[in-house]
Amino acid sequence: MKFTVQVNEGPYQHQAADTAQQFVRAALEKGHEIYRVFFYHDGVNNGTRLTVPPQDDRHLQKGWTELAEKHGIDLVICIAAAQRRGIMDPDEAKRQGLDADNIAPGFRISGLGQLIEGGIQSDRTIVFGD
Amino acid sequence: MKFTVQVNEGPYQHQAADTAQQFVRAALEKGHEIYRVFFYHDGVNNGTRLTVPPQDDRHLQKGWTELAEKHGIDLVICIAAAQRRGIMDPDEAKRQGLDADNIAPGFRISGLGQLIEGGIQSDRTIVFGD
Amino acid sequence: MSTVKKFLFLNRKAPYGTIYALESLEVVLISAAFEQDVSMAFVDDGVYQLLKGQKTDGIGMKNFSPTYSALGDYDITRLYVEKESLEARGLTVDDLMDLKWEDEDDDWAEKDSIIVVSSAELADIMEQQEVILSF
Amino acid sequence: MSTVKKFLFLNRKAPYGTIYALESLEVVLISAAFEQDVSMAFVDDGVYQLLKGQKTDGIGMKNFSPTYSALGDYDITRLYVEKESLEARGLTVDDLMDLKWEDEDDDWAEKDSIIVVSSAELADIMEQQEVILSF
Amino acid sequence: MAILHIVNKSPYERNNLASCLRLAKAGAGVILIEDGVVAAADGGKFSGMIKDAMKDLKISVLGPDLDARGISRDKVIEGIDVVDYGGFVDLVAEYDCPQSWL
Amino acid sequence: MAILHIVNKSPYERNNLASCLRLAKAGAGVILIEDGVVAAADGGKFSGMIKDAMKDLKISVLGPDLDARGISRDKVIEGIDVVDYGGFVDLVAEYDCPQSWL
Repeated sequence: MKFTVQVNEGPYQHQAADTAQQFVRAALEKGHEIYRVFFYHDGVNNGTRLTVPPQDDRHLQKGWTELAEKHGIDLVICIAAAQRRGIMDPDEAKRQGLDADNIAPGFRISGLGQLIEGGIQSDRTIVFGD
Repeated sequence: MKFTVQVNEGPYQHQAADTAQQFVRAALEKGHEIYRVFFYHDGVNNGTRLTVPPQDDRHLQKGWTELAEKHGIDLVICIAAAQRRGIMDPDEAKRQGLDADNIAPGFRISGLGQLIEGGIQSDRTIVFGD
Repeated sequence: MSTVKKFLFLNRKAPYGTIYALESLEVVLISAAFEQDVSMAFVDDGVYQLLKGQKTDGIGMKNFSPTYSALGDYDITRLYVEKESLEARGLTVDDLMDLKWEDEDDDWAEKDSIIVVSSAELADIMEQQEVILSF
Repeated sequence: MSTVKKFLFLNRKAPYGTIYALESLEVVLISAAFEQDVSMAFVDDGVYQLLKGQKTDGIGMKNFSPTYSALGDYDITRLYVEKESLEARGLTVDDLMDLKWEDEDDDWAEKDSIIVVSSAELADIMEQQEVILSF
Repeated sequence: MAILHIVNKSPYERNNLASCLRLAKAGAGVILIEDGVVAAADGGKFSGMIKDAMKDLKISVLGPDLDARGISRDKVIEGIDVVDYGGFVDLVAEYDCPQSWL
Repeated sequence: MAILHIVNKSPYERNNLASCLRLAKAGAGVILIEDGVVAAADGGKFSGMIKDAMKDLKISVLGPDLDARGISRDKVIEGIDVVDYGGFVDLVAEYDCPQSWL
């Protein structure tokens, strides 16, 4: 089956990002396809490469990046939510006149249409949040 | 009176950062002193300079920075919470081997001791969060 | 992309305390561009999103409640409001905004967008959906 | 910095679903370094933080529950647990970790850190505080 | 020492207000802010709980948050004090210790 | 079309589970995850509500979340199915549409 997964919360404050990542891994193990992971609301904060959790803690951003690299999963960050929260790729940072970007490898920034399109193309759309 | 204000949530997702900022402005208008604003948990996300909210929306980070500039308010970001969430000043980014930082003007990164010290030095400590 | 799916946007939070009500409107408007079968439900504190007379100057946020009136123009014409949620809060449909849409198949007759339904009716509606996004 | 204030850390959330329980422990340990009069309260779902037998391998998070046992070494010796919250959840003090501290003023006698109190008693304790931080 | 209890969540959604009222002592203050203001509207399921609590507690509500949510002043339970942000600051100063029910 | 209802909050803290059960139809599934797993423990104030619901609904609970919170399997209400993340995926696939009560 094809799944689209929506993530509403950033890493560490709520368990939502953890559960979403565990769900994605388990779905892949079961032979399902992850059509897209869409990061919405505070979920966009999963996609900054500047997080440095304690060494004995899990590294959620790296977990996502690894999933993108190993399984080609499409990690999409909602552009409007990203702008409100300061998640920027190089192009967007330039366009906004900002002097830095922080997007992590494997993530891309796009519009809410990607969520709806994911819902249309996937057999199941599942939301993780607070 | 002296107040220390703790902010637990980032901008836009919850009203907490808005209410905290309104409270700080009202306290200053009433002649009180804001000893410190301590950004804890997701509250550290108030301190990134990369946010670009819609033009017809309030700009919470700029609101904080302005309060720091006009009233000398001490804006402290919890270091452990900041590391987990990717809020970095130039020194910390360097130490962590990161290629970018994102801290906004007027904010500084420090330890949880600053919250306790704020509680000791202030007449009232008030928490805004989810 | 010719697939038409049934999308339900389920709203359960009061407006302004969190961003969900605003984001729900954003995504509903986007979904209209994909020509899907879209409806919205307002349950629990979500019913407060539709209250008349929202004035946000004092909290410094944008008042997005006028957007609900524009939904009809995007063919979002079914806003289900759970009766039990209204009643628990001491509200009636008269406390809600008067939202209309024009039915082009019925000589552009003005019709109510807000449809008050019981829990049981809403449960039936939910069961017919293919994608439910909660806000 | 010779002021000693009464700090209460109030915990109302289950562990792991949110970061609050972990952060509460972090800040309580820091507060000990400031030699303040520190106590903790566990109310509502906060009582789950103290349950025995937490095993976090399956969710991939660090199990921080052993830290509660170390609190006594930092002179954090009063962990108030609301009786009504335990009862509502079908729990008793036997379901909680056995937390002890050594009283140096009483020939290092081992004493219980967990103190089960009624809502009324906890209300009295809260009223004596100068700083209450909620998690 | 009297506490100012701060409640920012709807009693229809969460247990914050119920826990606050269980642990508030006579003479304490309660201020409803953010989504918590919906508890100040009369005629709802929790109005009785609020009215009972008002026998022992002084209850205030943040006006700007009421306005945003379209709850008009004449819907507010009689005896609840509507304050602005300045009035909120005054309450925090007036009571000995603020406690946020998050 | 049968829904899989996903509840990630404690019924002691929020109204999510109550709303879910009010709007779930016979034949639907419910899975308790994250802090929602505390509802699966027997002997609490909401155990009766869960047991009633089990007449019409199939209720599952995510085992890793139970373990993290120290709720041992023998405390789980009889008849609730304990699943791992793989079992959670199977449930999402088995029912027609997932609905998260956030």
